[in-house]
Amino acid sequence: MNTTVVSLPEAAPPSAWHRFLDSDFVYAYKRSPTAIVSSLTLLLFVLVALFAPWLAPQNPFDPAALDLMNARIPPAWLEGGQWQFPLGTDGQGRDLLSTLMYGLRISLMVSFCATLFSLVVGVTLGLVSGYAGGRIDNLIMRLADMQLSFPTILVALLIDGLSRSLLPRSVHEQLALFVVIFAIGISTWVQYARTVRGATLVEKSKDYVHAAKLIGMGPMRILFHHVLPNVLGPVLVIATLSLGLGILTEATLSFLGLGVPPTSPSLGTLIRVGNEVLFSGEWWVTVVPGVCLVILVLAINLLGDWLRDVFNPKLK
Amino acid sequence: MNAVLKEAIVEKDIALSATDLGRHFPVGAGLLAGKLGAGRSVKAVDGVSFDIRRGETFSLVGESGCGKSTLARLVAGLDAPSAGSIKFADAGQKDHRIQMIFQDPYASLNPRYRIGTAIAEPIRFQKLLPEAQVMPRVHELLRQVGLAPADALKFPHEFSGGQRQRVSIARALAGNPSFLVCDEPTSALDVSVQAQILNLLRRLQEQLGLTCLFISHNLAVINYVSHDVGVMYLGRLAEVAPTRTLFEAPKHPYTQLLLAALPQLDTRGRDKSPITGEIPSPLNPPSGCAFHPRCPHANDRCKAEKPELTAQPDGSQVACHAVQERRIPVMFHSA
Amino acid sequence: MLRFLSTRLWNGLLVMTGVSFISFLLFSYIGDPVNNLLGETATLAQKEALRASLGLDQSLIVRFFKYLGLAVRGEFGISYRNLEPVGQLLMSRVPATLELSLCAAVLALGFGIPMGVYAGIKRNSWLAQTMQVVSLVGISIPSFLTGIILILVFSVELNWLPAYGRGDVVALGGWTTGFLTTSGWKSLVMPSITLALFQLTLFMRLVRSEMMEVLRTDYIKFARARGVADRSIHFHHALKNTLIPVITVAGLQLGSLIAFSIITETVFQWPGMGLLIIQAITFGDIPVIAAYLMLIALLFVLINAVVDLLYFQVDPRVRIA
Amino acid sequence: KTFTWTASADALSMDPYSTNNSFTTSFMNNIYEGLVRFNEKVEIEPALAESWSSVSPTVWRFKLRHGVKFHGGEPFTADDVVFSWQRVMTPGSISKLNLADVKDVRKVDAFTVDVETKAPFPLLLNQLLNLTIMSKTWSEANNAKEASDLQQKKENFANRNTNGTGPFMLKSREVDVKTVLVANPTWWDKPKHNLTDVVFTPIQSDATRTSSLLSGALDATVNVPLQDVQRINSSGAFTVVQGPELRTIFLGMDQFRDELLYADVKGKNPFKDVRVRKALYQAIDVEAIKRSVMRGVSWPAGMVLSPQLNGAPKALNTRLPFNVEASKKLLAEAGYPEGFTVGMQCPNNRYVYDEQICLAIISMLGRVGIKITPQIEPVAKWNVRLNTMDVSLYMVGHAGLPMADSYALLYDVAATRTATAGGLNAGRYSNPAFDAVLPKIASELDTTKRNALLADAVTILRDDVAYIPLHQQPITWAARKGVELKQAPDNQLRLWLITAP
Amino acid sequence: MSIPPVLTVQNLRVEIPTRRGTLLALDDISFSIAPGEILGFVGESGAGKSLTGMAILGLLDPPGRVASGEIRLGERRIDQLSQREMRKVRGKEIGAVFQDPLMSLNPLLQIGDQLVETIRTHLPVTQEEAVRRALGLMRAVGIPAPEARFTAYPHQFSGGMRQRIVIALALCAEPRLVVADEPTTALDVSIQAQVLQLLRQLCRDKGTSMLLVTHDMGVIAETADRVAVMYAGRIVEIGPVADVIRNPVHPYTRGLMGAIPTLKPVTGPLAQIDGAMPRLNARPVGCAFNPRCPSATDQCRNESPRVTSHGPRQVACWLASAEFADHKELETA
Ligand SMILES: Nc1ncnc2c1ncn2[C@@H]1O[C@H](COP(=O)(O)OP(=O)(O)OP(=O)(O)O)[C@@H](O)[C@H]1O
Ligand SMILES: Nc1ncnc2c1ncn2[C@@H]1O[C@H](COP(=O)(O)OP(=O)(O)OP(=O)(O)O)[C@@H](O)[C@H]1O
Ligand SMILES: [Mg+2]
Ligand SMILES: [Mg+2]
Repeated sequence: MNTTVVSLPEAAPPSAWHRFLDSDFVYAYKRSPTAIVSSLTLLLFVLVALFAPWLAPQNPFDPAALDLMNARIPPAWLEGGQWQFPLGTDGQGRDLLSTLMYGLRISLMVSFCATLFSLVVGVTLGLVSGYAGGRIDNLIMRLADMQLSFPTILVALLIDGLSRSLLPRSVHEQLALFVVIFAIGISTWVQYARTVRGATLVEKSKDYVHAAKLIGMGPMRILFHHVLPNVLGPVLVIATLSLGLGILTEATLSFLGLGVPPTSPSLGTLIRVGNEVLFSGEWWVTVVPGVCLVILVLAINLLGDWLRDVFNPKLK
Repeated sequence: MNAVLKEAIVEKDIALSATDLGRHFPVGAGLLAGKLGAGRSVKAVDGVSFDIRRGETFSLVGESGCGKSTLARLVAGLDAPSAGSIKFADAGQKDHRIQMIFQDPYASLNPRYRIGTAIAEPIRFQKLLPEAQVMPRVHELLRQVGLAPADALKFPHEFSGGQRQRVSIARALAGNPSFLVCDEPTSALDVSVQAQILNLLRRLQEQLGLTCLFISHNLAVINYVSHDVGVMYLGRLAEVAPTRTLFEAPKHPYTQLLLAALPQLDTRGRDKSPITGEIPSPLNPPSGCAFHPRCPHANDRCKAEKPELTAQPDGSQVACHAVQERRIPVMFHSA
Repeated sequence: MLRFLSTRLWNGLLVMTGVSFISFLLFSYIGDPVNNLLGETATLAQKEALRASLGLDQSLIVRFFKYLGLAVRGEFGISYRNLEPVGQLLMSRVPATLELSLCAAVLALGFGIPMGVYAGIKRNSWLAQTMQVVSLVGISIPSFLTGIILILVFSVELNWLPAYGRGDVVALGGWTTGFLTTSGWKSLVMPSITLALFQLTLFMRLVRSEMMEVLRTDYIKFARARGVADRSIHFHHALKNTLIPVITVAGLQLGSLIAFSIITETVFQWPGMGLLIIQAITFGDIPVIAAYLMLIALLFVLINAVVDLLYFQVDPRVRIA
Repeated sequence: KTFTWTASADALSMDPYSTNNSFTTSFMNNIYEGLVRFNEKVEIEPALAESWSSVSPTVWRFKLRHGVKFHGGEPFTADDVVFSWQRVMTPGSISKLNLADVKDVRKVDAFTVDVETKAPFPLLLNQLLNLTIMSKTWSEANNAKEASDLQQKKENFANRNTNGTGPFMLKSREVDVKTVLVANPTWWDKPKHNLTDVVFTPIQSDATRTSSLLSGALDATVNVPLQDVQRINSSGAFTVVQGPELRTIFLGMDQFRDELLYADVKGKNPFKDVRVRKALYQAIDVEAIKRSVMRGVSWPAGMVLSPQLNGAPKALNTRLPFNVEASKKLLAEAGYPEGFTVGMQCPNNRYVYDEQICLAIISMLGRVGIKITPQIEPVAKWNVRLNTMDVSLYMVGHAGLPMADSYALLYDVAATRTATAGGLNAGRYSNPAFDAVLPKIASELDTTKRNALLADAVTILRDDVAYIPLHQQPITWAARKGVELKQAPDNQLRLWLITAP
Repeated sequence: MSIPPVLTVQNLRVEIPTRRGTLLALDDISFSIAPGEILGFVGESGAGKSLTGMAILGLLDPPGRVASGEIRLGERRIDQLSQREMRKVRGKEIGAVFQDPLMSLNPLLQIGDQLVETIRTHLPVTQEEAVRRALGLMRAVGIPAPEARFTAYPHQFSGGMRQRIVIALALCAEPRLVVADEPTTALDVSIQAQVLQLLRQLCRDKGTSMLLVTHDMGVIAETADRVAVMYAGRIVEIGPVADVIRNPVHPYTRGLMGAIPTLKPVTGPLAQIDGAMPRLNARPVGCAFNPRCPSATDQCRNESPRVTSHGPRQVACWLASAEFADHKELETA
C-alpha cells in the first residue's frame, strides 16, 4: 500500500482550514488552470444568479414592467440598439440581459434542486440497497432497471399528471417548476444509487464498520454516520456533472414544451424561444442565452471532469 | 467433550466455550438461486469446538482461507453461526463486552473521523462514562498504547500503519472489553512495528487480565502471545494444544508441515523437501480428512472419514486418523 | 449458466411487469385522446360516447388487466392517431431508429474509443487536452441546437445534405433500409452526428480514465518488465481491460440511443420510434405510448442480458468454472 | 410536374370517415369528393351533385353528375351515395358528428338522391361537405363496409387505400414519412392544376420545415412560422402567401362558477360582472399585439366571428377602444380598484404565437392591476382543461369549420353548455336571450332574415362581452417562385387549383 | 574480483519530485551481484527496496527518476538507455517477478498467450517453437499437465501456481538477472516454501543471478547468499547472509533481528525499536536512524554516515568500526 506523503508537523495539529489549504485537493486545484477558470466562471454565474434581482436592470418576470413597444431591439452595439437594453430585447420586450440573469437563476435553481433531489433519493436508496442486500437490494435495483426505460419527458408527463390529480387545485400553479425538478431528479437517481451501492458494498465490509457494529450501533446510524461520509466522493463528481446535464435536460424539456413556465423563463426556455427565430435575423435572442448556457454547462463539466480525476483513488 | 480434559481445566474458569460451531455460506445469489441452483455452500467453519479460559489467550493459526476470520466474526458476534453455539460464561452481564482488533490498519479506522472521536465512540455510544470524563479517558488510552494525547485531534491518514494499529487497540480498550478478538493484528506490519504491537498486546493483556482470541497465520507470532493454540485447516480444527506442547511436540502432519515451512533465521541452507500440493478450494473440499491429498501418511480411511479431535496424553487434541492409529510416530511433550 | 439465465429471466419479468404498470398509469394522466379524436368543439355527449366506446370510463385496474391480458398475446390495439395496429406501427419504425442508433453508436465508439485511448496514454499532451475540452463543448450544447445548427450550415447554406427524413429506402422483407442508397447515407450523416456527439464524449472520457487506471496496474507494469512492446501493451493488454466497463456503459447507452433519440428524430423528421412517441404523446395516443414503453423495457432487459453475455465473452473471470 | 410540399403533421388516416381532424379532411378532399365542395373563396359549388332543389322544408333532392368514375374505374351512382351515408353512420365513424342534422339519404333513381334533415336546416349543403363519397363495390369487396373503428383489432382496408372520385389518386403512403398522389386522368372536372405527381412529406419541427424549403428540397410549405417569413422572402427564390384565416382568437372567461378556480377573489366571481369583462377587454391593446407579437400580420377582431365567415355581420366587427383609464375605472366601479389575481390558461402549440400573445396580454392586464397566474401548456393538456371547464380566463380560437358558417361557430362557442350544445363554451357563458335566437337561425332558410338574426346574436354577445375577441390569425404559406397556391381562409391546400411552373 | 559482476549499481540516487519539494527516495545505493548469486534486500515498508528494483528495470513511475549514479549490466550502462533500448533489456536480460501473483498477470489473456508473446518479443522463433518453449517452461516451473492449462486464464490458477507462471514469464528469455520483488509475500507459508525452492533451483541450474526483495528476514536466511539491509532509502548494511544474521553490526539490523519472533520458548518481550521509520520528507539530519538508535552520538545526529567496508561487509554507521573491533575480539576469543 502506497500512502500519500503528508508532512507531519510535530506542533499543534493544524486547523481544519489549514489542513484544507494544505491538502492535495487544493494543491491540484492551484495547478490546474482549467479548474480555476471553470470554477471562477461557475462562481460568477452563481453570484449573478443569486443577486439577479439587484443586478438586473429590469424585472423580466413582472409582466407589468414590460412594454411590447420595446420588442425585438437588437443589442446596443448594433444598429437600432439602445443602451437601455445592452443585449437587446426579445419578442415580449424583455431586456435580454435581465432575462438572462433571471433565467440563469431559474436554470441553476432547477438543476440544483433536481440534482439535490436525485442525490438524496439515489444516495439513500444506494446506501440501503448496498447495506441491506438480499431482497431489498434486488427490489431497488429492479426499480433502477425500470427507471432506465422511461424517457425523462414521459416521467415529466407522468409526474405532472399524477400531481394534478392527487394534489388540490390551489397548488397547481406552483407545480410546473416542481414537476420539472422532480422529472429531472427522478431520471438521474439511478446513477447515484448504483455508484453508492457499489461504494457501500466496499465500505460495509471494511473493519471500521465492524467496529461500529461491535459497540452495538444500529444499521441506520452506521449507514449515515460512518458509511455515508466515505461514499460521498464519487457522489460529488456525479452531482457536478449532473448539474450540467440537468440544465441541458431542462432546456430540452422546454424545447418539447414541458419546461418551466414561460413567464419565468429559464435559459433553456430562452433558447427554445430563440431557436424559433433563428432564421429571422434576431439572432441575439437565441445566441446570447445559448452562449451563456454553453459556457455555464462547459464550466460545470470541466470542473466535474477535473474533480473526477482528482477524486479517482486509482489515479493517485 | 473429553472427560479427562474437562477435569483438567475445571479449576480454571472458562470464559468462552464454542461447540460444534459452523458457518456455511451459500454460493451464488439471486432470488431463484436457492431453488434452481444446486444449493452448494462454502463451509468456511465446520464443526469447530474449543474453550478459552478467563484471562488467557487462545490462538488460531492456519493458512489463508481456512476460516480464521469467519470464526473471529462469529465469536465477536458480527455474524451468526449456521450451526453449533458459542457460550460466554458472563453472557448477559453488564460488563460483558467484546471488542475486536482488525487486520488491516488502513481499513479499520473511519478516515473521516479524528482518532479522538473514533476512540471516544464506544465510550459515548455505550454511555460508559459521563461526557466530562470521556476526553480524559481517551487521552489516558492514547498514552497507554504509546501515543500522545495531542494525537487525538489527528486523522488516521496522518499515522503510520503501526500507529494506526495502536489507535485500533485504544479504541478496542475504550469499550472496556471483557473479551478481545484480535484478527491478524500484525500481519500488515513490519517486524519492528510488529514487535512493538506484540509487546503492547502482551503487556495490556497481563495488566487488564483480558481474555483473548488471537488469530494469525504466523506460528512464531502465535508462539509469542498465546496460552493455547488451535491449528485450522479448511474450516476445521486439526490440532488444539497448549503452546509449548504444540511447538515441541506437534502431532498433526499439517502442524508439522507448518512448522517446517516457516522460514527461520537459523535454517540457512536447509534444503527442505517442501510439502507438495496446493491448499484445496473450500468450495470443493476433499472428502474425508481435508488434508489427505497433501499428507504423506494418508490412507483409505483418511480419504473416506473425517477425523474428530481426540485428546492426547499431553493435553493436546488432534484430529488425525494416523495419529490415533499411531501409524506415525507421535511425540509427547513433557511439561 | 442455467442459474444465471433464470435469474436474468426472473429479473427481466419483474422489470417488465413494473414498467407495464407504471406505463399504464400514464394512461390516465397524460392528456385525453378523445379531444384529439373529436376535435375541440365536440359536445360533452359526443365525448362521453366515444370515451365509453374506447373503454376509457372503466376503472384503472380493470383496464390494466385487460390491457395486460392482450399485451401478453402481443395485441396492443390500434393506434388512436393512425388507426394502424400498434405492433405493426412500432415495428415499421424500428428499422429507422435502429439504423440511426447503429450509425451513431459506430461513430461514438469508432471515434470515442481511439480518442480515449490516445488521451489516456498521452494524458498531458496538447492534443489530448484539446480533445477533452472540445468534446466537453460538444456535450454542453443541447442537441436540438446542435441539430438546427447542422441543418443551417449543411442544408440551408451549403446545400450538401438533406435536412429531413431518411432519403430513399429499400425494403428488404419487413425491414426498410437506407443503407443501400446514396440519399439514405446522406440523410444519415447529420442525425447520427447529432446523436453520437454526447455518447462520443462519454466514451472518450470513460476510456481515457479507464485507460489511465489500467496503465497503472501491476500486470501492465509486469508486461513492461517483460519487455512487451508499447503498442501491444496499449492495444492488447490495456485496451481489452478497459473494455469491461465500456461494455456496460455501451450497452446502456445503446439502449438510450434507441429509446431516447426523441429530440434528434424530431429535429430531423427521422421516421423512427422517437418521432413516433413524441407524436403519440402530443396526441395522447395511449396504446402506442404503452406499447412503446414495454418495447423499451424489453430492449433494456435484452441489452442487459447481452451485456452479461459479452462479459462472459470478454472476461474469463465471470465464466463459471 | 411533381409538386413536393410539407405540413407540420401527416394526415391521420386515409379513411375519410375516421376522423374530423381538419388537416386530414383537407388532405382527403383531394382524393374523395362530396356532393358539393368549397371553392377557394370558401363558397359552395357543385361537385358530384350537379344541382339540387328543395322537395319539402326537410327534404332536398340532389341530381348526381353523370359519367363520373372512381379511381378504380367503377361508375359513380346513387348507390354509392346511399352506401356512403350508411358507412358514415357506422360506430367507428367520427365524421358523423358533423352530419348531425341529416336524418336520411335515399336513392330516388340511379342519379338522384333525396336527403332528409331532422328539421328545416339551411346549412345542409355545408354539412354535406362531410359526406365524401366512397365506392360501394370497392368497399364491400375489401371488407371496408364500416368506418375504421378504434375498437377493432384489425386495421381497416380503407385506412391505407383509397378509391375516390377526386382529382388525385393515392399512389403510395408511408405514414408520417411520405404520401404520393398522382393526378386522376379521368377526373370529371376540367383540371385547373398542371400537376402530375404530388409528394407530401410532413415535417414536425418548424425550423426544419423552413430549412428544408430554403434548401430547395420542397416546392411549398404550409404552417410557415411567422418569424421565418422575412428570411424566406429575402432568399428571393420563394414567395410567401399570407391571408387571414377564418379562425378568430379570443379570450373566454369562466362566467358560471360562483368562485373562480384560480383567483384570489373569494366568495364571488368577478367575471360574472360585465364591467370586469369589459375592463379586461379595454385593457388589451390588440394593435400592439399585432405590431409586436404578430409581426404586423393579424386582423384585429371585434367579434368572435371572422368577417369572411358565411353570414357574419361584418358591420359589427368593431372593437371597444383600448383605454387603460376606462378599464381601471370599470374595475373600480366593479369593486376591484386594486385589481385581482386570476389564472390564465393558454396553449403553447395550438395557435399562431399563442404563448407570446398570452404573455403580452398578461403584461397589459398587469397595468390595470389584474395579475395573472399563467397556465401555459401544450395543447393536449390545454384541451383537457377546456373539456373539463378547468379554466378561469382562457385563450381559445374557432374558425366555424368544417361547415364554415357563423351559426356553427356561435353554437359551439356561446350556446349554454349542455351535453349536446356549447361544445367549446368552456367558460359556460349563458344568456337565455341568445339561446332563444339560436334555434331561429338554425331553421331560417331565408338568407337575409338569417343574417339579421345572426347580427342579433352577435350583438348580444358583444353587449355581454361574452368573449374578448382578439384577432384573426394569418395563414402563412410559402412556395417556390412561380408556384400558384390559391390560398383560402379555411387553411386548406386545394391541390387541384395549384399550378407549378 | 576475478569474475565481473552481472550487475553493478554505483551511487544510485533516485528522486521523486513532489509538490512539497523533491524527495530523495534512494540515496547513494551501491552494490553488485555476481553471476549466480542471490542478493537479498530487506527492510521495512517504504525503505526503498522496490524502488531499487524498479530503478534497475528502468520502470520508475514518473515523476520518479534516477538523479545520479550508474547502473551497469555487465559492462553496459543501462540507466541512460532510451525506453526503446531498455525494452530490449527488460525481459531479455533482466527478468522480473512482482509481489502479487494475482495482479501480475493480465486477467483477460490466456496464460499461453502471455508466455508466447513474451518469448516472441525477445527470441526470433516461430509460433510453434514459441509454444513448444512455453510448454517447456511451464513444465520447468512445475505446472503439471501444461498442455491442458495452456489456454487457461490466470484466475483458474491458485496463487502458488500463478506465481510459478510469473516466474516462467520472467525466465522466458533466460535472463542473466532476475529482480524478484517480494515474490512470496502474498503466499501462504507452505506455498512460499515451494516457490522459494523453485526460484533457488532455477537460479542454480541456469546460473542466473537474483535480486530478491523481501521484508522477511527468514526468507533471506533460507534463500540468499548476501543480504542488503535498507533503511530510509539507504543501504545500512550489506554482507554475506550468515554474517549479517549472526553478527548484525548496524544498530538497526540488530534491532531487526531481535524483533523477529521465533518458535523458541518465549523468555521476555521482543527486542523493540521504538518509533517508526521516518517518512522520506521528514528524514532527520545526520544518520536517518539516529532518533531510534540507542547509541546515537552527536556525530550521528549531524552527519550522514559513509559506507565503510569491513571485509566482505559494508556498513553505513559511525559506530561500525568500533563494533567490528569488538567482534574481532569476540571472534578471536
Ligand atoms: N461472506 C462470505 N460469503 C461467501 N464465502 C465467504 C464469505 N466470507 C468468507 N467466505 C469464505 O470462507 C472461507 C474462509 O474465509 P475467512 O476469511 O474466514 O478465511 P481466513 O482464514 O481469515 O483467511 P485469510 O488468512 O486470507 O484472512 C474462504 O474460502 C472465503 O472465501
Ligand atoms: N510516486 C511516488 N511519489 C512519492 N513517493 C513515492 C513514490 N513512489 C515511491 N515513493 C516512496 O518511496 C519510498 C520507497 O518506496 P518502495 O516502494 O521502494 O518501498 P519498499 O521498501 O518496497 O516498501 P514495501 O515493503 O512496502 O514494498 C516510500 O517511502 C514510498 O512512499
Ligand atoms: Mg482473515
Ligand atoms: Mg515494495
